[in-house]
Amino acid sequence: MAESASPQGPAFESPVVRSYPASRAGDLTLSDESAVTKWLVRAGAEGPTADLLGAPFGTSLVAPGGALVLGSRPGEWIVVGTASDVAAAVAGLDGIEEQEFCSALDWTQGRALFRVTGTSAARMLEKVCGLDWSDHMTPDGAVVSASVALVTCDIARNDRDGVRSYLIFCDRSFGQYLFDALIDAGNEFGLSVAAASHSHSAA
Amino acid sequence: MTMSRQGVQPTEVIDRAAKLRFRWNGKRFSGFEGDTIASALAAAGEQIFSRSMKYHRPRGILTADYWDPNLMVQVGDDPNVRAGHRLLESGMDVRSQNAWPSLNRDIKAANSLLGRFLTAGFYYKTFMRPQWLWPTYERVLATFAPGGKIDLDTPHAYHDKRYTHPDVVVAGAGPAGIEAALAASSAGASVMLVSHEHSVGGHLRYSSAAADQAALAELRTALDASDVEVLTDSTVTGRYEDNWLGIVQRNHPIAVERLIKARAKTLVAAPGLIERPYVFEGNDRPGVITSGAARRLVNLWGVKPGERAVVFSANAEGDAAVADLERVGTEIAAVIDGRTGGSISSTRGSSRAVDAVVADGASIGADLLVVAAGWTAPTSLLNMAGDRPVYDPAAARFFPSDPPSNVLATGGLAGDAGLDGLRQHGAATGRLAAARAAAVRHRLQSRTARALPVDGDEPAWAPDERAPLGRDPHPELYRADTHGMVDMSEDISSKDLVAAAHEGYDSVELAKRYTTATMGPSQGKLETVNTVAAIAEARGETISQVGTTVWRPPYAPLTLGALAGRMFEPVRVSSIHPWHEANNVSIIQAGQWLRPDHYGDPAAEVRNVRENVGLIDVTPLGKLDLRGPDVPKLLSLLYVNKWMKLGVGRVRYGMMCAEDGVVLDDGVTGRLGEDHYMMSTTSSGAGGVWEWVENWLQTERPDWQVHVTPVTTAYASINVAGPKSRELMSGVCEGVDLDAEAFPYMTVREATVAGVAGCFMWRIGFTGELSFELHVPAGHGLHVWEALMEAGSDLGVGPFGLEGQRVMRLEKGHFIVGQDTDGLTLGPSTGLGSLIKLDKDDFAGKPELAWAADRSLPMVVAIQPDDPDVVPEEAAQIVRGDTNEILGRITSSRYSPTLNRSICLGQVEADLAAGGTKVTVLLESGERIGATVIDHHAHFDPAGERLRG
Amino acid sequence: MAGLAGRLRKRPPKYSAAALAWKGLRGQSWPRVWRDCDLQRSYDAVVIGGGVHGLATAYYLARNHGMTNVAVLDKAYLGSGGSGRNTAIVRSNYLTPEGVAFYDRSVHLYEQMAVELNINVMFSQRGHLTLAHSDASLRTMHWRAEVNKLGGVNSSVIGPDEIKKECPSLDTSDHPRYPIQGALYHPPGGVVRHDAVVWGYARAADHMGVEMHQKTEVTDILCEGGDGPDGKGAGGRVTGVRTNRGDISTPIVINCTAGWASLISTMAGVRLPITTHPLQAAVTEPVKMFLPTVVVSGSLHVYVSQTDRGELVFGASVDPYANYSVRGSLEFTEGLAGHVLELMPGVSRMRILRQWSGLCDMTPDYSPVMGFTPVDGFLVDVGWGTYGFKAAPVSGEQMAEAAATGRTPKLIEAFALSRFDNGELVGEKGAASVGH
Amino acid sequence: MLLVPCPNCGPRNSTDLRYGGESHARPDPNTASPAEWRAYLYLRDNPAGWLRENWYCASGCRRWFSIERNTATNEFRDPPLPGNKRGGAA
Repeated sequence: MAESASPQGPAFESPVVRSYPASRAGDLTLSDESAVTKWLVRAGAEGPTADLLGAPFGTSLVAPGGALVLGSRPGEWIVVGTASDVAAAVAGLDGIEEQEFCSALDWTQGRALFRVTGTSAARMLEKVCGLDWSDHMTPDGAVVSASVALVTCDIARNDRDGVRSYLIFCDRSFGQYLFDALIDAGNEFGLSVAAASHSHSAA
Repeated sequence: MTMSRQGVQPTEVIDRAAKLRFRWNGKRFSGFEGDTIASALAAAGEQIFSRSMKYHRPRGILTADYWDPNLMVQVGDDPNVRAGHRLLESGMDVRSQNAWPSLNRDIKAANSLLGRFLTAGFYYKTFMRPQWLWPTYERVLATFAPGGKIDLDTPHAYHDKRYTHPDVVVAGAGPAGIEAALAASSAGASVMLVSHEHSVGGHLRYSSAAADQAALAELRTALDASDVEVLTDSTVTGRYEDNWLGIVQRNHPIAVERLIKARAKTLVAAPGLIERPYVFEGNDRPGVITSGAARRLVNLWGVKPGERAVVFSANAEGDAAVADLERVGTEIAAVIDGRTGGSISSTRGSSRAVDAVVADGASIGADLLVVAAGWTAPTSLLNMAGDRPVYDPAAARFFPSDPPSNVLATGGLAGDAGLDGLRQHGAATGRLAAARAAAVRHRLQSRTARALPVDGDEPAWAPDERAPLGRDPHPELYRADTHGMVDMSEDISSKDLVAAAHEGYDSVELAKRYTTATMGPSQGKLETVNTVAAIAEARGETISQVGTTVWRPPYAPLTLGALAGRMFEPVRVSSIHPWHEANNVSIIQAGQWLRPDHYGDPAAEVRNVRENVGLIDVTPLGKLDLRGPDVPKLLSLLYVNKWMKLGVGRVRYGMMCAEDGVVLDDGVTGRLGEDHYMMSTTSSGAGGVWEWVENWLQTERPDWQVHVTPVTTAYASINVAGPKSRELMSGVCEGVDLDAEAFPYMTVREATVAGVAGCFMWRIGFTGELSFELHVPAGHGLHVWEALMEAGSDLGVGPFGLEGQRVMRLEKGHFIVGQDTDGLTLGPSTGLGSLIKLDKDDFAGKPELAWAADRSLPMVVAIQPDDPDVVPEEAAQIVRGDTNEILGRITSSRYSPTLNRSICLGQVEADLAAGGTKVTVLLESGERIGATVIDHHAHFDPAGERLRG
Repeated sequence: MAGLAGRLRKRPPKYSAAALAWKGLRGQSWPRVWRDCDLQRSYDAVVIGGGVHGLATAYYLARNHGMTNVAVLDKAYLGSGGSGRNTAIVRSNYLTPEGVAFYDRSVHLYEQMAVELNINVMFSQRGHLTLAHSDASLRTMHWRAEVNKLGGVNSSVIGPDEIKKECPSLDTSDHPRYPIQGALYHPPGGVVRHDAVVWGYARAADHMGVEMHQKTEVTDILCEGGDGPDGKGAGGRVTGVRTNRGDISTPIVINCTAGWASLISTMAGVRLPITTHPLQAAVTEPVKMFLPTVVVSGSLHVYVSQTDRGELVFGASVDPYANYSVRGSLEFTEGLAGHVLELMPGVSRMRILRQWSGLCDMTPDYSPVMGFTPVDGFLVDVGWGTYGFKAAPVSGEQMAEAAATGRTPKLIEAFALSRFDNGELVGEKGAASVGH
Repeated sequence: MLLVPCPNCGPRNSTDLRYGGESHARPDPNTASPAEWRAYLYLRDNPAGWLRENWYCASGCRRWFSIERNTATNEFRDPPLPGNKRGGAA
């Protein structure tokens, strides 16, 4: 029952509407990746869908085709990537509907997505989120939901070339607020705003 | 007492090359980098730092550290600064507090003559009559309020917070604390070491003994080489559930004060000991100081505390103070040994003289009296962990009894030993803390889905095999044979406490409350044990029998700014928000949402909708995407009405009630596809309804096949309303026949609008006009809004805001949950009782709604004032004639630009609900006006012809 | 009134400035404020809970109904519970007519208390501001003001300019996240020295022969004839109480506890509509007076006043989960500070000195449970949520009348336990704001 | 800050969850007497000790679960059971 991919037509408008001085890329960078295609898949925590997607709750993996699959909740997955990568990753679902109750919806428009990258990324998150970001509790690939600056977010650790990096999803309407809150938290570490990387799967 | 700066001391922490200028009560002073405010003033010969609270007695240095109750000063707009701790900064404007007109001549000092009348609690016994005079009395009493002044214009400087999850937090950086941190770290634990002082080392910092200095150097080197995170000028202020710790960092580079919230797997409490004052007549006279104060003044800041000293010593620290004083040339007039029965009865003398009168009445001339009478164990963190420390008379202090096993005590708090003994105990404690932290970490990882997998079983909980510290015998020295001050900051004497106990306030808590002893800024750090001792004495009991009071957080005070930190206040906006901001919008805050209230003239916006066409951004409207074969069952369970037969493309209004029958929320739900529905909720109810739905699905109907996804902000929602709305839509809309027959009221279609595919279009509206509610993929909301504005320019399209919508919905008589209903409004009271289908097998609140049918309930009704120009306030009461008997109230009211009259919704008692009933409305002005209940909720177009259009 | 004469005592010296001076000059000390008594085997009534409610009930039993053979039992010391842990705010600007009438009587009794009890309870009627930050809360303020006026209570809605006049430290600009749009102003509202109320009632009750027994814990309530085990429960009657100091026989037991209300009532087989949550409070270091009124913000869940000692005393809403531990939490002080600074940015350098918490018995309709129960002779004065202190005098007066006459006084009819059987809850639930 | 052991997420700060109150079965709405139904709505055991209660992992897995907690000491009895019964009126 997968819907058509995100609507064609006019350009996508990001929830982050303010412009930021294009400063030199510091050690810590924040980028707005909201335009990326994001799908939400639901099914049993175990079963054909879980087998198809892999990535049990709390973990992530790169699907064949390159989309990033996040086990965001028991029986719930977020699939991120280019429209075609995501389509490829969820294509198999159509066959599964007969075997178990599952659903998939295009959530691209509903969720803002930011990426923060840098060796001090964890120290920055420590200022806005109460989770333990150490390597043993939140290793590369870990997926977790938590309150960030009082907004509930889905967060995936997705290191880039061995450097700490986190994907942060929140409700679109909070996007501008959260982006600014992250910038404030990052100032201490020389955060700079970078252009969208358009690279959303694991390195 | 004459204090003065001496030659360079090997242990000093001041940089004599760096001179700092500052002001003290307007006069110019200078000190050195590394001085505290107090040490700089002492070095300059100042002896009076404050006036006491009640008697305004002159007060000087007592302990020369953070806890000194006599060293509270104002620094700029910062009140109650601890001058014994705060480092001197260039240009500081330091002022004394609680003195008038000046520190040296204080008029209220006359109170000391009235001391015998101003006994503790005296104010409970007087000022009762005449009653009308009490406010005056109160104002006078209030002028005795101690403390500094706040400047109401003080800006909220930058504060922020940090969470951290170290394996081990060590509170206190004396030798035992440092060793614990080092040992835990080398055992592989992540460690945070928190030093209350400006540098680590604890009492070693102000010991001139070569061995102590060597050990200090060694420990500091080891720390620098370790992975331990060291925080100085920071305090663990509280220990809460599951070792959640509050740590205040006072020297953070970017924050005035940073609050660190640490989830420690184990906590090591190593705060050391606090020296206790001795109670005797005149013990609060400037020039009477603790042995610790003497040693800090000499060794840290090179200050000679006095010319000629009497030292009362009951322990090694007192003896060490004698040596330190002699080294800087203070003449030792006498050493009175508390271990062999020596005692101090009182002090005499005026201004700078502090003659000590000993037990036999002899008076020894001096200008300094140094007292080493014993220790208070600051067991605060243990108390907060649920421990009840026990008193040991042989050692004359309290010791931990049975703290939880993730809280370990070491150092002076745990017992006595030589330096090596303390260090060994500290190291053993650190190893134990690390071992237990490893077990906790294993458990956390094994139970947390995202964590690195751990192999093997959870390590056993390491047993406590530390060799316990000893307990040095110490005489129980609390009060001499005279009465003196117990609580310096509150001016409470031992005499006050004894009197309170005799009066019946003889439990520690009662005495504390009655006398206010230990309630002051040092929160009992210096006073608690002396207070307990005085009560025990009055009751003829031992300290153990009386017990102690509970130490409450915080261990050291912290600013509201630090606690507030960055004040996160999330706000939500729709993707159309930039357009509103660019078009003269007046914003209203609705929960977290920023919404257009109006664009200058709400009445004109209403008329435009009624005559032409208007657009309103209703994005905050709650939207839940519901998928699965069992959605109809879910809807039937949560709404009071029926849902099993809703056809694809159809939309239905529904009302939700809670299990107690009270109206919870309402909205329309449409069927988009075979197994695909969209539920809309009120904006404020969106979050609650989602949780409500999940709750039923997960706990009551887990077998049902329904997937719920909140898509409120996945769509920008625009209501296009007005007689010309169809004409407007036809210009921008592809793929759907807008004709009234093809697309009738209460149906939904998918369409491409302004080139944006995947839009949902509902034939519904709150305004009562022909309207199309568009749900546009949010990433294209602004584009569609602007396209509609452009396409409708020749139709007179304009935006309208919440206010205009409120007026129009009131014209139509639509109630708003939470405004026209309240926390007790049952379903039938809304006037939609016919919606409630009691023949359904089950739905939320069914029994209450069934029983409600037989009850006479208040009803929501439409009301029109007889005078069309009078708009009763929302909340105006409906009363019985000229009486004050309340029969209902106005819940919504506006002046209708459409009907040119005032219109209302209200709640009235059942017997007033019939159309045509005359009621009396009491306006806020006190005027009573007539009004009439009308027989339909809708003031306008009751037949609903316009919206069906 | 068995043995009453034997235990009545000669009236001790009155408190007054003259007496203070006299004793000061003579160096005399004051007698015990209440006696230590042996626990008798039997009383005409036993009050459980030595807080303001229990002591006021005992006081009025003796004063208004001549019942002096009464014991007040407390498992710790007098005033050790909510009486000494609350923020001592008194007001009568409630939402419902029954609430207004009830609390108005309480304010009236507080106004007379100092003279009646001959102890200065320092009732400071400095005015009470309930701030509104949204249309919805402003509407509720208007609603309350109208009901208050009809009940004869001085209460009105004022705008930002008047608010600034009453309380200059408030930020009435439109800048903050929660701009102050208006306030319910209640001039008679204020603060009382809570401990003095405890001691005043205890002393006055003691003078009339009532016995205060501290460190006396009730371990069971003895019943007969009830439908439950051991004769407890509906249809039964009370015969006495069991304590850590022995059994007492009595026909009347009044449960005046807070925090332990459910546990005590369970001893009689009576189930209550109560969940117990801690309510936290905090106090700052003293500064010179700057806050003339009591300030409450419902939306921000904070209330604050400045004591005559110069401290700011804060409270908030109850902890989110049911709990019998009173240790306090860090998140409470964090939220509190943030909200206070929203209202008064100027106090960011004031320091929190101490935090504590007390137990609150929350009911579904934010109203107490008072009067008779299905167990004959077992009365309750419970479910006081966060507003028990301000109700103490009137509760004592009304509960005493109920116990002495066996009839429910008009003023507390609305608060009967039976309302939860017939689903007729009290409308205070309509006011979505913290109950201070 | 209390640590609440979520069956899916592991221990989480209590502020990440919503408290759902005492767990108890919902009476049959078609046969329940007023007394039974209102006991379900309003009456609570409210013990000072072990209590089975509901939590909603609002910031985490968004699952309701039921677990025993000692209301006097705040200890939890692991492991919590997912789902189970609801906690009365909204």
